[in-house]
Amino acid sequence: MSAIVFAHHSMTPAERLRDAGWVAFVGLVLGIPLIGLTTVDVGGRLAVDTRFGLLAVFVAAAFSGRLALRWALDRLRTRKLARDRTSTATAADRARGAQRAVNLLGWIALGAAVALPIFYSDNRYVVDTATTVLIYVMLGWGLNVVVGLAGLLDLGYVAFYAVGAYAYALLSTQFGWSFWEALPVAGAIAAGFGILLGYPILRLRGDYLAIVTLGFGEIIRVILVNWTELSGGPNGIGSIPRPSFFGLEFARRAPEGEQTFAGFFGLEFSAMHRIIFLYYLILVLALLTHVFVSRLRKLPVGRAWEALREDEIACKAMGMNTTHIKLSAFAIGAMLGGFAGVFFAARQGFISPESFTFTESAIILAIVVLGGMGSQMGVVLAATLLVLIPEFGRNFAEYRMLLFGMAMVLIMVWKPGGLLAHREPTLRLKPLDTAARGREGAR
Amino acid sequence: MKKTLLATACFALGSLSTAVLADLTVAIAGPMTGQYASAGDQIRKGAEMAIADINARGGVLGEKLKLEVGDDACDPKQAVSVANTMVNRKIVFMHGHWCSSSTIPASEVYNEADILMATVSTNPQVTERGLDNIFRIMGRDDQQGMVAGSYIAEAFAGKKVAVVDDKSAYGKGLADEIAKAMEAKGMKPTLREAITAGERDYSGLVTRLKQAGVEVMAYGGYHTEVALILRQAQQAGLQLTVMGGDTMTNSELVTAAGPAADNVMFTFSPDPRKNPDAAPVVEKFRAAKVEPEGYVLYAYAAMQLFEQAATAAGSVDYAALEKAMRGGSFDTVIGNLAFDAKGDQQAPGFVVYRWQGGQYDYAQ
Amino acid sequence: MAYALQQLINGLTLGAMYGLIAIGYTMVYGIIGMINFAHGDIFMVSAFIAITAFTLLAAADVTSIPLALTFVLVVAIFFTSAYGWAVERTAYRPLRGSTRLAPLISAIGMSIFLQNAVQLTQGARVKPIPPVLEGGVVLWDAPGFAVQIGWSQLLIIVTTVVLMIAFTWMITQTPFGRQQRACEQDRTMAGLLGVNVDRTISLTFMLGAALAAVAGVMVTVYYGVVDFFIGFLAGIKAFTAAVLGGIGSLPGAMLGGLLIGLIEAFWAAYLWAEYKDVATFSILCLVLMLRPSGLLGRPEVEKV
Amino acid sequence: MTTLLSVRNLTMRFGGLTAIDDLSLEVPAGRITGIIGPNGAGKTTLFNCLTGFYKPTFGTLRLAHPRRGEIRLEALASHRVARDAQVVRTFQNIRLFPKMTVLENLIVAQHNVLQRASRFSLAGLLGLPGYRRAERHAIERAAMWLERLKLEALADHAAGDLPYGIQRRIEIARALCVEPVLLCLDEPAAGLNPRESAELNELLLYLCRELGMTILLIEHDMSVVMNVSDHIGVINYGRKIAEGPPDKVKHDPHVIKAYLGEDDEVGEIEGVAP
Repeated sequence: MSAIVFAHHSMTPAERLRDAGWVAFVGLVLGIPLIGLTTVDVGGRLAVDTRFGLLAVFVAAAFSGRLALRWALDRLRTRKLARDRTSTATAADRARGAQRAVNLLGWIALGAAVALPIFYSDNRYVVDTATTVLIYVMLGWGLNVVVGLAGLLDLGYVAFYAVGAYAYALLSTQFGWSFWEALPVAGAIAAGFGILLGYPILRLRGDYLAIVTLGFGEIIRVILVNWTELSGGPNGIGSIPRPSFFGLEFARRAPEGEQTFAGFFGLEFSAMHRIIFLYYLILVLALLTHVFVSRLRKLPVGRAWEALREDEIACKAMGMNTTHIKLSAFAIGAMLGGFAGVFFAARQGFISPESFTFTESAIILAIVVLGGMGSQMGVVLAATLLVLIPEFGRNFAEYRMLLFGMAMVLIMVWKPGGLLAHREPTLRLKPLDTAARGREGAR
Repeated sequence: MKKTLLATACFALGSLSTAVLADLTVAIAGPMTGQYASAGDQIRKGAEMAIADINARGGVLGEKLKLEVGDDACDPKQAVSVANTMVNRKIVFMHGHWCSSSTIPASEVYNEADILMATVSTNPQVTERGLDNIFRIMGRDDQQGMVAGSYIAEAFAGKKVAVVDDKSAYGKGLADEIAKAMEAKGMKPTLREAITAGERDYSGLVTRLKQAGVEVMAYGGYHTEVALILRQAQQAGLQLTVMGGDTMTNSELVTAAGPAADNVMFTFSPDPRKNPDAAPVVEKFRAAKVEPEGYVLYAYAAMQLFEQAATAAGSVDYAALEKAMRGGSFDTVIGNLAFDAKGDQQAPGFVVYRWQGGQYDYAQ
Repeated sequence: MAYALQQLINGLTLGAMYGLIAIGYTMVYGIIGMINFAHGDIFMVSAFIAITAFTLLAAADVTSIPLALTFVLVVAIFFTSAYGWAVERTAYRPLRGSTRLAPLISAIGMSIFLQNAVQLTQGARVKPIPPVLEGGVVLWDAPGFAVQIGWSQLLIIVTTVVLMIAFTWMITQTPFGRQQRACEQDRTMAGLLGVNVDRTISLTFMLGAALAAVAGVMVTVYYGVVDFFIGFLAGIKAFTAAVLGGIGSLPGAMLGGLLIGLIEAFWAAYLWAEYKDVATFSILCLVLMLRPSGLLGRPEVEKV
Repeated sequence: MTTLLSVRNLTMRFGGLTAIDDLSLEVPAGRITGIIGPNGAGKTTLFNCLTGFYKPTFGTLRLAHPRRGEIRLEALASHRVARDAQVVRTFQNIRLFPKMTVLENLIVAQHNVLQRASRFSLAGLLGLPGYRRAERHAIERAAMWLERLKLEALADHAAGDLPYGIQRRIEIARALCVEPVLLCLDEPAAGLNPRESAELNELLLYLCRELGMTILLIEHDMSVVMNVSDHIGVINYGRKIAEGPPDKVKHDPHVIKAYLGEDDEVGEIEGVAP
């Protein structure tokens, strides 16, 4: 057994050293200009400062890090090989196992999500961070329709998020609409923008699509910055009303003739009431989004999106109107982005163009891709990771974005297909359980 | 759907937040990373020095101060996140944030959590929203713009003046106020332009200014762009005087613009470094190889403000502290501080400065 | 008229710079079909290297400008190519052969990483150097407005033209160029025919980085001010230029760069400067609607 | 014998290159018509014109649709050729939806019917009985074709993971789910081994003889074409050089010349050699 296991190429210690030495050399070359040398401001002029000690530490770290990494990788590979050899599970079994694990994970996560504010009812930071995670989950699910299912690379998704947010901000501050009145309208406006973007770029493919969507996102942002009369320009829009609990405001004191949430339920006022309410609100919105998208996926339109991703020409040959399919994907993705935007505006109470930069689009896209294209649970996992890494990083202050970038690269290199790459068919001829039972019976 | 991960995360964070309660915790927040990180750097250096000094004097109400640093990268969303973190760490006082667009959303979080804040954000909106927990130790853009605009109208009468901004909340607000003040004095800007901050090429703007025969440019925005514009103007053979706002105090301007920086004038509160009472602190900073420029002394003063208000109130309870701050008058390195009902500094007084050979001084 | 001419010169300078960076995008895209989002940040790294090199020279009292420029160029090209190589090796090579999006995300991560690495190691402050090439020639002394081209502007335009010619020669005439084109057409086949695909791809990244290094040095000379944030906008604009010209096409990247430089210059000169980016992207959309593969891109025949 | 499709004076030019030159052809209903010709003769271009992927430079393509009357194919966009005229094709280099299962591939082919039944997804989202019924029908239809093509055991496998020969069959099954009036197969035997090729013959004959389907077939493999076709058109350099029943075409001197030309791969083209 072990002879077979070790049959694959394994490095000799000398090779390992040489390999690590090479990495250390590269580290040295890369480190000289940025770590070894630095410029400092001396009375209005620059002077070069050397930090060769730091450079030496860096090179040593590269050397030992590489040794450790290689060793760990070899160990892992050996183990995996051994496992593969002993395991007799078929692909179907494994798929079923994966599916069960994902389902289980989903239910656990749902339970955790519902219970979270109960355990952290006085911890504003945790509830608020969880709310941020859920906003990204919702955005991820929306973009998943466009990128993960329909396979249309969209680098300007933040535009729809912005449209939703500004639509709610304007409707509420200018016309006094409530959150619930504005939500569907803002979603519809965002969907309209989705179609507006979709039309001119129907013919474009792949990376051309990417740059045009990126441009669209920038256009929306530049307009928001400059059209001061509409959007408040760089000042943004402030004092956006918060959603109320069936007409009960979350405030210390109620306006004339109205009651507050705390007053109505006879509670002492606490700012946490609103935070927790907002959390449950986005949880409900996100769950609705999930149900909506999962159902759509199992409908003709969802299968058409996936087919479009797989092969556009074959779609045409099957008599499918690819124009409508693309536009519906853009419209639905945009609408969900718009909903998330409405919630964002309601939660922040203040929006400005700075929240809707390209980086935001890139992060949402990263959530979809890191999660595993088209996988709903993958989005949850990736959104959680991408929000929490920088939050944890706050303890590392200025290193946090460095870690964030590094994590993006590492996760991608580790799992190029995304964290959860398994695709569950939208329908089966024979349900899995009966298929399994049939086989067991045959044994 | 969510997060087994988050659950574990929460436990970790929860334990963290309880670990820091031993001392009185105060915080600063601003752009420690990102495009404006150098301002965050100034704030941190100032605050660290102040905390060290206060603790050396025995702390506040017998307790040592502990500093928390929040990084919002000037992103409103991160600012709210930072604010929540700070609320969890049970801070009693916040100096920040720096960008107005971060201060505004974050202040609502602090307000709900009953945390006092002293900010240097200059956007009028910061104190115009009726929040009782926010105090501004810096002037407002509208005051600043008025001083700059009137100065231009008087000192450069008969010359062609362009008003330019960088489309940031701060820059546009300031530029609008300058233009308004100029017009009030009967001077119409020859050009009203905007640029995109973060770009490097302003030769288009420079050529346009040259074409219009502009000699003076009033600028709302940050110093980096001014340095670039000046360099490019020089290359295009255009003599340009710039009038800017408080951001021009950054000595990066001089390093970046070179000798052309001598053409930069700006408005700022009376120089705290010139405050004779501040001399020992200034010396101390210089000894630590920190030039106490820009926001360094403001951060120092903010901590002093807290120290004195807490001592006066005899407690760090919100209500008592708020009352002490609003009613009191405090001697800090940036001079005497007292606040009006909105929380704006009374008599902020802007002065026009001019860079001269790497130093700035009052313009004649 | 004089005004327009001056804006033309400004636009050309800017466009040449975009073009130089865009070639890096286009070469990488051509060979492995991915958008190297970190390319703008490679350019930023090179500008920092140039700043350090210039400062070292100033400290060593080197006053000869040609000598200084050559030294800085060599240093910047060497180190930046190393960065190009390392980025490809760590972030992209392991992802070769996976989905199209995986390297894109990895590249975005790399871009964030590089930006913050530079900020941490070199500081967030703006890095200036004293003007290297001052002055210029007055081309036309029109009444009330002297059209002027700075030496540094001239340097940028000339360098770009020379590099463009050199690169075209290299791609069309040298063995490396042949291998590079072979990998572009069919990587598997090229590998089977004895082309060292990994090496060719690495070299392509290094060449792209070298061009970015040249652009970085030029930016340092021209603007004299560098910070860790310059890669982002320049990267996006250069990427736009590459797509406008037809991604994968070298002359296309140059043409796209020049066009974008000129559009920006003239739009800002005569219309609303604040909507400059809207104009750039709208024109890009229009061009792509009419020619879905860009101006000089090979039209993708719908192979059925 | 009625004519289902009549091609008249079809010309397709790409810039200076004339891929199809004044081609006229009749496709009889209920029969298998083979199109043969050397590489680059314009066979696939003909298919692309027929199915709306190319707009012909010149010429008409009339389809005598049994229920909808005459349809001019050259005026239709590609998806409408499949949807409205029910002319469905397969591809030379298989174009399945590789990550979707075999069953899903076949259900996607029924998109238009299902989409209508789902009423812009509303009925589908609510799970109304009308849509459920339509979905059940679609699955039944797919299951029927899977059974007839001996694919039912693979129904829940990702199509892209299956062997080449099976993918060919899936592609045909998928096309059949669109209920074609005219089924156009582009080299269905390419890459098949002799046994698979023989199975394909059987399948084609079954479709035509038992189900009365009209099939237009492009093929290189002479054993398939000659054995199953009722009618054969030969094209070379975009022109029709012969037309008629297999036996006649086999002995046509133009065909022999086009195929054999100057070189002598006689043995390769089995069935054409005299």
